[in-house]
Amino acid sequence: MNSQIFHPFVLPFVLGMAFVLTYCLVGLIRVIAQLPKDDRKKFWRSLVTPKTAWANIRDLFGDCLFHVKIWKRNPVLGYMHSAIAFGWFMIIVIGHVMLFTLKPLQGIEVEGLQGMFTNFYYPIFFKYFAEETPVFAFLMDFFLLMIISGILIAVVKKIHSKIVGVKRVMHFGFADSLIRFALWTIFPFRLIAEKTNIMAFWWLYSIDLLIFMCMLPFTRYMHIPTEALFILLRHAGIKVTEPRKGYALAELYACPSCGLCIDACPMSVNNKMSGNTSAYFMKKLRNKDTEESQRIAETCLMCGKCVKICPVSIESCDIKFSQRAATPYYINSDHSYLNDISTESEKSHKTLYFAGCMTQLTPKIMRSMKQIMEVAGEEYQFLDENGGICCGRPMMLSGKTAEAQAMVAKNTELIKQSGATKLVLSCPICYKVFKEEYHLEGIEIQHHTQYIDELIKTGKLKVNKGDVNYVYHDPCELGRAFGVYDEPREVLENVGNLRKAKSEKELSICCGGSLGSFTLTQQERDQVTENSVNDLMFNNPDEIVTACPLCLKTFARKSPVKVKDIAEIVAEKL
Amino acid sequence: MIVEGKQKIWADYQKDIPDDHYFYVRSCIRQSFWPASEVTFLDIVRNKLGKDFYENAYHTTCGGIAYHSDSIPQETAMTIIARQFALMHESGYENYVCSCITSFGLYTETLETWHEFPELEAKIRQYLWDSCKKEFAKPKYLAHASDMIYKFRFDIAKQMKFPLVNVKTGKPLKVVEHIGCHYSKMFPSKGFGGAEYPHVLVGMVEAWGGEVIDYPERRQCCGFGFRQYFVQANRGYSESNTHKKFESMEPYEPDLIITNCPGCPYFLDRWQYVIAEQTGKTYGKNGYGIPALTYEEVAGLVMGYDPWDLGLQVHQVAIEPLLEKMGIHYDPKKKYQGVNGKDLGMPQCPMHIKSV
Amino acid sequence: MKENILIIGGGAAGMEAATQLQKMGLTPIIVEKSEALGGHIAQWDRLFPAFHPAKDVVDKMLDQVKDVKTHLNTEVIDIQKDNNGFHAVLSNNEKIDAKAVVLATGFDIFKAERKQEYGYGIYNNVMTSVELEQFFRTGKDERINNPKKIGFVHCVGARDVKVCNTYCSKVCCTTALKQACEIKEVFPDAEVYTFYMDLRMFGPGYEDLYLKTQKDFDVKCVRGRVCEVSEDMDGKLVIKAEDTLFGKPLKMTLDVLVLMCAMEKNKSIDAIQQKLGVANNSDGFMQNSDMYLGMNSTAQDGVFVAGACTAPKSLPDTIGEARSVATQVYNYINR
Amino acid sequence: MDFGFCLSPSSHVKMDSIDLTTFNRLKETNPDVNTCIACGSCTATCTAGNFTEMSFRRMLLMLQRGKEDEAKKMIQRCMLCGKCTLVCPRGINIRKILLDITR
Repeated sequence: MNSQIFHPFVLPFVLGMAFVLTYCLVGLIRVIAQLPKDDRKKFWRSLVTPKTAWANIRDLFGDCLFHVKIWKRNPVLGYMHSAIAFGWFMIIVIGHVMLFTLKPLQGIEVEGLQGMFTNFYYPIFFKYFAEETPVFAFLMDFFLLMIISGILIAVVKKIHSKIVGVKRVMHFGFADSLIRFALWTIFPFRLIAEKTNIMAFWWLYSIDLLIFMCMLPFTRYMHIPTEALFILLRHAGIKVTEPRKGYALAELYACPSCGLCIDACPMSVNNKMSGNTSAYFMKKLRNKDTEESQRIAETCLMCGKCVKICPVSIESCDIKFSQRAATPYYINSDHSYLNDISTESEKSHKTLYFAGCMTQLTPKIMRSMKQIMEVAGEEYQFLDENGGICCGRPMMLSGKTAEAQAMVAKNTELIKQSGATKLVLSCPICYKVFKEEYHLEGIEIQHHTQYIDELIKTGKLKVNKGDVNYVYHDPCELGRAFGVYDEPREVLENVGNLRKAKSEKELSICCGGSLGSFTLTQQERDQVTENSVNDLMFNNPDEIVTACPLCLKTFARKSPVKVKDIAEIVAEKL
Repeated sequence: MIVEGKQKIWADYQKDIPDDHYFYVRSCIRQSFWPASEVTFLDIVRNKLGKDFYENAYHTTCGGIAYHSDSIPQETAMTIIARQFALMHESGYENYVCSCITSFGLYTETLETWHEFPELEAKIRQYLWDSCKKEFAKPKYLAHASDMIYKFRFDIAKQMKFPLVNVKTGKPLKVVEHIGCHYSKMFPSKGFGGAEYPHVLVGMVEAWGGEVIDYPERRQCCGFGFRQYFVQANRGYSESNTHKKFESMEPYEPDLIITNCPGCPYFLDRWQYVIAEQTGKTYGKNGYGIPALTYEEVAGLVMGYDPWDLGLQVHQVAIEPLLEKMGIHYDPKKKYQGVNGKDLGMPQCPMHIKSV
Repeated sequence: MKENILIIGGGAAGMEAATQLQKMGLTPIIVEKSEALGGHIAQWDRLFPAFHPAKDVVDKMLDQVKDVKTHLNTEVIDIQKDNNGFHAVLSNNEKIDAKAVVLATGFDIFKAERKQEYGYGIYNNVMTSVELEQFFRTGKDERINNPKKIGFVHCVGARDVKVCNTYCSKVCCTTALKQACEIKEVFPDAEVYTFYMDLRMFGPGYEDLYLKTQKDFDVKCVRGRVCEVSEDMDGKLVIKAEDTLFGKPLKMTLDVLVLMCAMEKNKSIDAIQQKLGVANNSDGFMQNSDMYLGMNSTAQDGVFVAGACTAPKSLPDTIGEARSVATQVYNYINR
Repeated sequence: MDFGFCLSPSSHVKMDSIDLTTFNRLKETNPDVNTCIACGSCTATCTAGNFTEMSFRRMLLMLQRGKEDEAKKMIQRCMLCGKCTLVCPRGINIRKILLDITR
């Protein structure tokens, strides 16, 4: 017990802390300033709206401290993260509790500025300046050991990531290794310092803190403070507008580069292509490497899996969109010719069927759908039997939302004048855009998986069960985008036996044919497809079933078994 | 350019022409556009070369223009031709020489057609009999008048006064030769030198000391093409053809153009004026054009005929620079005098191309 | 069994037939009018589609026929048939009695001068595919000095009623693309155009060659026949063609124009062929007895045909036929 | 002077004088533009081609024949739907090329 109130070794910490606090404050102001006016309003409002406020608190603890999402996916990593984060948090909290409970007892009272100054570092080096009570001492040691246990896992992960179930990890530069080393050593040093009270270790402990905090802004560890802000912005319901501004900026720095998306990405079939994954995209964009981030943005298949599995729920796809939108193409689309298309149509029907461009290339889907609707006795109109207008999504995928409006408008017109109350689509690409970008009030939009499921459930469609073993592939824009997982499976249960794929539902692997990517070569796509097919063949099904014409065409290239659309399967079983 | 290569082809495309006694038929276009040319031709072959060229007063057009502008059917044209042959037969001649390339093409086409389809020939005989109670015999030899000059080019060279040489520089004149499409493009074997590298005019030019230039668009039609010219709205097309030729020959700086079709010199001459008026561009030196002459005119010039007797004043493009190059003396005053020195008055001068 | 088999023509077909017949225990005798065996292929540099050196193939073939009785610089001037077989008189006054005759007289190259509009023999920088192949072999041709633009015209003397050859000469397309690639190898900066009517990549690996030509060698394939060639003031070639895929006529200046000359029937054998009573087919090549089952036999008993004397053929085709003719002859002898 | 007719420009594509910068730039990033065999599948399946003269294979030719403006005008009709890319027998990544032309 040293009855003094100051020792120079606190200075490194104080400097570091001062620096990191100012930096974060400036960053915070910058992000909020960059928000569009309305978004900023939204933000302030969300902080006081009880609903969002509660969500904020829940996620701040759940995600930032306990890392629930990682727990769910990988308990070991979950423990690692929460041990360090929560442990550290508790040490700071307890430190402050002690500051205000024990310090007065020990009569170390300093008034005014000096007092504030001492309080600033006191909790961090408490044991050097003051005596802990057994209870506190125990708690402190407990959490300290908790942190160190977490760090041990981190060390193991660094040495051999497979042990903790991570195939690919990101590769970092010198700065990141250095700060990582600092982070790892902070707490052992503190422990030693507290137990032995050797001055050198107090110094090392303090200097580690200095290194950590000074490097924090320039390394991935910036995600620790940023994530909190990101959570607040996300709950405020703000969307990405520009790739490196406002909300996007917060997302960029909230990305911990944990690399979970690398294993998840369908492109990670080989090391070269795994460079196209979101983790790298975020990193390049963070480092203002526009060329590379642009390249990745255009290569991405936009399957959305990385977003689904992201422990921080970063919407990297949205950022990629805004990045695409930011590139100068000069197509100056002119779709005025669409105006000349007559919207005359025969008497209106309740149900309107829109096959979509891709389905035009898979006539068997159209044939099956017509058959199904006729057998079900549905009164329907086939909107694009003789070729239709693109739904606009592919154009939007190139980041050109405005250019797509002419198509959206004409399709809307065609659909509205048909007087239909239900729109059935065969192509998930269309489904997504019709759901999100079209204003079709009073018209129920269904993908044919949902439609068929409904027909069967309502008894309009009688199917006989066969004994074929099917495996179902979730199309990205149907599954991950809208959670349409059960309808197709229930349909298939009705007509045959459903086998499980290795990765299903939100973990399903893109077929590789996605229109999302502009630059992937055929060979690269084929590798993705092969990987996805192997995953589907996990339980040796007799047939692969999908619900997207594009998946169908893509798998057909590589599949060892028949690939069919769910509509075909049902049509066979009528 | 490998001259031997051309010579080989020229050797392959020769036709034998009898030495004397020819039945001569005129050309509608030539006698109206270049009346002096046929006079000069007959004077040369009859009086300078002493050949027997008979003209029958009753011969008519061959019907070629009407035929090529689709206003009469082929049978009609053939019957007209049959009548010409009948006249030749009645006059006791069997070597048929025509002054017009269109006619030459049509005669050749007719004879070839009759050769392939004798029944058609029989039909025409009947038509001719029904229409004018005449019977015809097919000519033993069919030739174009330029073939005659080609055949006698060296005899002409012997009597030559002004070779195709620039008297100032002593260098041979640069000559563009342009054959009428119907001379050999339809039946290459019927023309001296064939269709790709025709020799008929080249032979004359070289025999008379000139130098022929081979330019990329030499195959291009002069632009006449009947329909293209007869319909005013289409004339731009005709003009553009000619324009293409001149653009292509310009860099070679030709001194004159020699032709064997009556139509070609007309268009190559007049369109130079129109192009000049429309674009301000002229293809000869300092504001002049390139004289486009008939082979008779060129022959006449080298043999020392008076330029104005050759009717060179009817050309739009001024001839004087060429005459000076060749060292031919001429009397500017006589340019616009008719018979017996009657003053015809000087025509209005164009804006962009010099006519004097 | 040592019967003589008279083989007229010492090219690929003749040599390969001789090789096989000798292995079968018969006595082939080759009569070759030129001073060496090998035929056209011996004049070639590399073979499509894999740029394989022609010399390798020819040397192997020559080695196989080294013990075959061969008359060089010799032609058959007379031949009679009686019950004992054929009796031929050679230009070197030798007489040969043979049980069977194999006509392996191959082809002639179309005389490019006949397509006057291309100006071969008139414009300095117009050459034939054969001459270009010589350039690849010797590296010497005064027409080729670092050209910037080179054009190839396909179907010169083939698929053309104007020269009375309506047939496709089969190998020129692939040869053109092969040579186009080779030109690019020698002059990487040169622009190379091929003017084709149809690209007939009929064999294994040929389509790959086409793809390679387009992608790796950046050769521009224009669909449309060159219709006229002329020379400009600097002796460069001005060509006209229609880009039929674009629907507009083209005009361009080239440094060198290569004419892909077709194969024509070798007419130097006509007299003997008549004596043997072997007719020609509508393409002017020798008439075999059946397109499918009798491609090596003729209307004349004991007279057989192999190789390009019956139609334009590639080297593999020819060798295949040479081998099959051997079997035919063998069966004929042992009938 | 008005003659009631005038010179009409030649219809020839003058290969010596056309500007190929765009096409050559395109070729660097997309070597497969060279491999088009003008089969016309892209045109036949084209969604925009159903209503307009849009034709990718023709557009590639336009670029190679110095008709860049016409080509760029044609692209404006494109909906980027990607059917062309799916049907191309040479596996040309048409959608990327369409974007790169105007980049």
